[in-house]
Amino acid sequence: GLLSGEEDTAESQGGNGSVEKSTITVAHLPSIDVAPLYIAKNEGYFEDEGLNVKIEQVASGQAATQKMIGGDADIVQSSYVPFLLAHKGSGADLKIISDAVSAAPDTFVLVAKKGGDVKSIDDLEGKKIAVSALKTISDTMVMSAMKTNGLDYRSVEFVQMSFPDIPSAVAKGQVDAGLVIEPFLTMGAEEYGVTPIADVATGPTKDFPLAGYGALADFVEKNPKTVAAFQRAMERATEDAQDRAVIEPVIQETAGIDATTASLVKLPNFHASLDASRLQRVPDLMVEFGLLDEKLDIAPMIVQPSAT
Amino acid sequence: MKPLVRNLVGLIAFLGLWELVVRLGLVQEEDVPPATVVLTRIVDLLGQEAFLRDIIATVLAWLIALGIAAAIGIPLGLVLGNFPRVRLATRAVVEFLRPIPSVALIPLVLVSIGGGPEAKITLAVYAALWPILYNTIYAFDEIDPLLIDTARSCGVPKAGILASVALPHAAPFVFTGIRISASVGLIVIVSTEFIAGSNVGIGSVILEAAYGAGRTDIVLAGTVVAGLIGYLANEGLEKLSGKLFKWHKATTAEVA
Amino acid sequence: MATMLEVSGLYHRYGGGENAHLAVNDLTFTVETGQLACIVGPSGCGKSTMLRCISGLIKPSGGEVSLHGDRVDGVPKDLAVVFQDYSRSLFPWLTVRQNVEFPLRWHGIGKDERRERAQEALEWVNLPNVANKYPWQLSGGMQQRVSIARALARRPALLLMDEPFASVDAQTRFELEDLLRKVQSAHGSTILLVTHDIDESVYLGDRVLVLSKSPATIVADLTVDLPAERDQITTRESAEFVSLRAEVARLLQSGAKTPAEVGGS
Amino acid sequence: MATMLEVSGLYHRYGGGENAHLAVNDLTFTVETGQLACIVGPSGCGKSTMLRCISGLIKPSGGEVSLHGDRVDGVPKDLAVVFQDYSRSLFPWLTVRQNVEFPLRWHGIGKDERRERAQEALEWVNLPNVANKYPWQLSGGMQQRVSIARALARRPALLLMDEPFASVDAQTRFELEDLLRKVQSAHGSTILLVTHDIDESVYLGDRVLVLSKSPATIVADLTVDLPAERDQITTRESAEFVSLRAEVARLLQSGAKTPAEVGGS
Amino acid sequence: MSENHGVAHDHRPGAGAPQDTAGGMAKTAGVARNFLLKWSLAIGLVVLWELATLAAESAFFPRPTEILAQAVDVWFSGPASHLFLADTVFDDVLPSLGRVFGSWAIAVVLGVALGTALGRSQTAMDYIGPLLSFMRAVPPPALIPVFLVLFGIDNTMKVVTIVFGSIWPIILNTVDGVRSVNPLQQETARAFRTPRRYWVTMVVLPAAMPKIFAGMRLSLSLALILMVISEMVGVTNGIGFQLIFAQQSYEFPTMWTWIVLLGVLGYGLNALLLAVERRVLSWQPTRGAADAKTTGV
Ligand SMILES: Nc1ncnc2c1ncn2[C@@H]1O[C@H](COP(=O)(O)OP(=O)(O)OP(=O)(O)O)[C@@H](O)[C@H]1O
Ligand SMILES: Nc1ncnc2c1ncn2[C@@H]1O[C@H](COP(=O)(O)OP(=O)(O)OP(=O)(O)O)[C@@H](O)[C@H]1O
Ligand SMILES: O=C([O-])O
Ligand SMILES: [Mg+2]
Ligand SMILES: [Mg+2]
Repeated sequence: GLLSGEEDTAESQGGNGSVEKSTITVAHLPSIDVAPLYIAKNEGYFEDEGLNVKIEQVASGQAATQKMIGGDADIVQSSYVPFLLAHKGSGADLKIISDAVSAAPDTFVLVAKKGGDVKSIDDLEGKKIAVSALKTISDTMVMSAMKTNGLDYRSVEFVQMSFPDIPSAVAKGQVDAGLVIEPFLTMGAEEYGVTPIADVATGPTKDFPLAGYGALADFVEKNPKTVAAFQRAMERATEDAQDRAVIEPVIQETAGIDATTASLVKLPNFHASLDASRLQRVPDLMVEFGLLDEKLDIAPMIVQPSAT
Repeated sequence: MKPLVRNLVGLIAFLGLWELVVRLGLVQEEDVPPATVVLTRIVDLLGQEAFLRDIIATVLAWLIALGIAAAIGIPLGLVLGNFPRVRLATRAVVEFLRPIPSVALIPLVLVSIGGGPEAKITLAVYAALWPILYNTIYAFDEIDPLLIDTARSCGVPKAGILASVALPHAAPFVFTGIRISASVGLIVIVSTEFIAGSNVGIGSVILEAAYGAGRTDIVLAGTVVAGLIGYLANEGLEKLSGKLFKWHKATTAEVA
Repeated sequence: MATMLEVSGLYHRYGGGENAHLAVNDLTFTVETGQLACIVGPSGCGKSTMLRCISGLIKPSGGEVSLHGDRVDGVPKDLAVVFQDYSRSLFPWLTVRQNVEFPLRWHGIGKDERRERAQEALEWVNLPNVANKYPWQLSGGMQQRVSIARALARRPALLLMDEPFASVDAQTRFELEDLLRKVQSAHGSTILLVTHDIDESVYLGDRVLVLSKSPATIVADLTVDLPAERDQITTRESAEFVSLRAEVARLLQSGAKTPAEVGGS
Repeated sequence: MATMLEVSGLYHRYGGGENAHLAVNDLTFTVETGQLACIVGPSGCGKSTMLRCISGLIKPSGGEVSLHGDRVDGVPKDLAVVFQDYSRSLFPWLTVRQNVEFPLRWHGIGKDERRERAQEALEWVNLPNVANKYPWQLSGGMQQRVSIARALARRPALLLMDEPFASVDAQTRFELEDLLRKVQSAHGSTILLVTHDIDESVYLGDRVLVLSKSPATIVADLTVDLPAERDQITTRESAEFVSLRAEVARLLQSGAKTPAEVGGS
Repeated sequence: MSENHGVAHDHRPGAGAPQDTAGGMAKTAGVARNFLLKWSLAIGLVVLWELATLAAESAFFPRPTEILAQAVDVWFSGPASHLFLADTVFDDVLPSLGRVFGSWAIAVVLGVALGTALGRSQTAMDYIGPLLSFMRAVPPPALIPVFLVLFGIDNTMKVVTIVFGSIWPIILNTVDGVRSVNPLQQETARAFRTPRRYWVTMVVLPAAMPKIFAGMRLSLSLALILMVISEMVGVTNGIGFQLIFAQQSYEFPTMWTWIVLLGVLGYGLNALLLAVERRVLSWQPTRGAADAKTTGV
């Protein structure tokens, strides 16, 4: 009701009865990455599959996954790193049911003050770098990029700060550099004049898988048709998302940014289909930088769409 | 000057200072939009039905939490105030639990209680309980022993003393506890919406605005609305306590 | 007459260790049912402490208090107390009427009767028109009378009064004294009354207990052989009265100088 | 003698509207420097209210109070007050000594002298050994004496006392009465003292002001023509004393029954 | 404890133990009884918790014994020269304690000063009262970006956040406290023309002190909470940082060790504050010796 904000309509038991559970809740954190999710909902792709999808915003991948473990969400969109950490650490058996985005060139970028001391990645040793959270893809990618460039990534001090705050902190010199994603990259350049110094998604982290959709193993087992339906709808939407003209109005709406910014932001690569060998890069990188203490085989976590 | 005029002068001075600091460029407009921009945004938002729903969801959760906190805190405070042994026996547990931050409990609540409104209500009850509990206990410590003796000599049973002497004596200070709890509770509700996400609520508006597009104006608008709600609640509670506790005003020397 | 109250070897010490203060030492006396016993003694000698022990509000350090032969352990039923510090003993959040009704609330007395009894008691103490005021809106003497009314409305079997007329004017005091004797004989209450007014102790009492300087012991226990019906003018003029009051004064003086004094102050 | 205090047309009403209560009505009198004026009047007639107006603690609704010809507006310098509700006027967080020293703190009096004066005042009131106790560890009468000591330690030019001896025993009362006269003549203080004890008003006072029932007006202003040196036994036996006290009693009675009465108590 | 008074308020452990029979044996027995009274509930709950978590087997709720083992690992793995304390004690715990103490001290001083001014001056209250009750309800997490901008990411921002979040109970309770001077005490002070300085320090503040203490204790635990919140941003050390970090890494036993540490700190700091309070408020009749609780009739 008023308290929960949910529609009080009776649980619609499957539009066409072709799925086990027709009403599902998807939790995600606000970002451009979820544009296809909204396309699927807005364009009626879910409906076509007999799904009634409720979307809930959460502040972090952790919170989203925890809500799912607690039973308040069926599917979550999350960065892979916290999702894999949750798989290892929460005791819950998690599955990946759809890919979401990977890093496109110039979407995962270190910025620094224009005209400041830090001009390239080579200047970062011993510096203070702001990232959105520690032990996530952010700091890991920075470390990886530095390693690739033969720099001592251990000398860096990472401080945690939410994306919107990073450009301002960089501009004020509170930190020497910061890792930002869109739209903060574009907005940061516009509002604070911070300037990109390095794309961290290059070399070994080129086109690096960033985020996907996951569910509990239990849910996947009990609702194979629901999962398949979700996968099909996301597949369609992701295809649409390759067209900028489709995406821009969506991100204007979901991220609340203006048309100009929307037209300027660089988009990540949207994916839906799951490629185990591509995704295996994530746990491997995590092992390399100590986020995981042993190798994790991602293949058993992946739920491929059934061939129906 | 009339009190109301003074109230306004104070508020306007604050808003003016805020506006000035931004307009003079002491802080960047992108970081902190000026007061006028935020106020305009508030007016915009208040015109949107969705935002009103957010407010209602937050306020409802808050009232429920406050009610539960009071329903637990006051009786518990009376018992702990009255029975020193119970107080001693529970102190270790109470003192241990009190400083545990709700942010640390969010994951635990999400996985064990769920992510709906019950999560934020639980956390808010947890945080709002302490001021009510503490002020009740302390009010008890200050009671004139002669009043208790009077009641005892009248043959009033223990429970009767709690209800008819301890409670009225403590009531004004308990009310102050409720006022503190009200703001703490609101803070926790909005913060939980903000940190853990929620379908509706002022905190989720702030969250969306912050993470989606870094819309500082909406973030601050939401924040100010939360503050305004807290302010209104405080005024209401103060008026009410003035009405309820006339005797207290008269028997304490208020004017300097 | 049956013995109502029996105090034997009563002894009370405040605090412990170095700061211990012996307030009452080895008091022994009995009071018959329906008797009005006045207690006089120097300031600080332990009168209030004694009343507190008898009322069960504090547990004496030693000795025993019995009512009708049963040892007092806790506050006895059918008791009313007028405290010396009357103003602090009124509940500031209750009106005068509610204060007077307060002790009646706990004894299954209906609302109407409560109200009636409260009004009656307020009239007794000559405060018929202040029922709806709060105690803090009254003068000192009026507050004291409210606390007397509260005790009388209760119609207690045992009434303990600690300097109950200290703050009222002479005229009112006379009226209240006569009222007290009247109420007592009507309800058959047993009354222990502490006073500093020697005349009052003799005029009011069936007995006068004279206490020594701190710690209180009993210096004398005088029976007042005045007629039950007393009159402010004639009684006070009687030879009996005059000699008794001189006797009390003398005893007080001697008690004040008894070598038995131990603690300081 | 110079006029110390001039009260003219003093009038005070508590509250407003329907619940307004007229406590003091049109009081006019003067007190000379060094005089000790006793005030008697029925309970609730407005004596405490009058003292509060004179001390500048409340602003009267009408009329004027002047000290040495200057209109009182705020609390005058060199004033000390002994409140009727003495127990509440002591600070419970201060020891007895600290309470007595309290008013001496801001008058450039050194620590040692403060201590000395406090000790002296405590000895005056016969409480030499309780300096380190807290007020709530004392009996009622002892608390009252501490508040008297506090006022005397201040050596005020104007001393207002509201039933200061109500809670002490007869013997102590006599001693305190004599002390008060002694201290007054030593320091030349002007004293206004409210009492319910008619004998006391005559024994103590250079003047006795008799007030009517509420709202207070002046019924009589008697000069006490007893010798300055007084003695508890001989003075009280003197014909002058006996006739004066009868006069005061008569005036009080008549005042209580004056048709001027308005508000009811 | 004081059977002789229906309402006893004794805070002192051991108060009311029979003093005259206090031989060595009785004393020991008394201490033991007291210890049991103080800790049996806590110990019982920990045992229950152990059993419950044993049954639940949730990664989010590790067993207390696991937490303890983890705690030993986290804190006591240091070299003997550091009293076996691990680096984290110096790198995280001490800085956090510094932030909490410093900020709380500021909150106390500022809160009492502001509360006194507001409580005693209706004019001051009229001007800034509404503003304060507005600010009181503003959620600190939402303000952190603003504080970041205004005060940077260093300690200042954290101190401001902690002070901002924990000052309110002190202000409100002080306002209440300084208003509750009994009118006769107020008149007494006025009659002696007590100068403002003495009036505030000798009358107003002592009268308000019990309520101020209630506020200080509430504020202390809020300060700990806000330390955690403030350390979520822009730091690389601290209890809050480690707690959130462990939480993000799904290292729940570690997260719980930090939670437990906060609880222990809260308990310890409160015990300290209580000891101070007992001294400062020893004048309260209700805190005196058990049988001195009743004032003269
Ligand atoms: N709470 C207390 N703690 C310590 N000592 C106390 C306490 N109450 C009373 N006393 C001491 O006990 C003694 C007796 O006190 P009590 O009040 O019984 O005297 P009292 O006879 O009633 O005197 P008064 O006529 O002045 O009222 C006094 O010396 C007093 O100081
Ligand atoms: N704060 C107040 N509010 C309303 N009425 C009051 C207040 N204080 C006193 N009064 C009323 O004013 C009248 C005079 O009170 P006051 O205390 O001056 O009497 P008093 O002569 O000192 O009496 P007593 O001898 O009983 O002390 C009383 O009728 C009382 O009810
Ligand atoms: O728990 C709180 O965030 O107050
Ligand atoms: Mg007494
Ligand atoms: Mg009076």
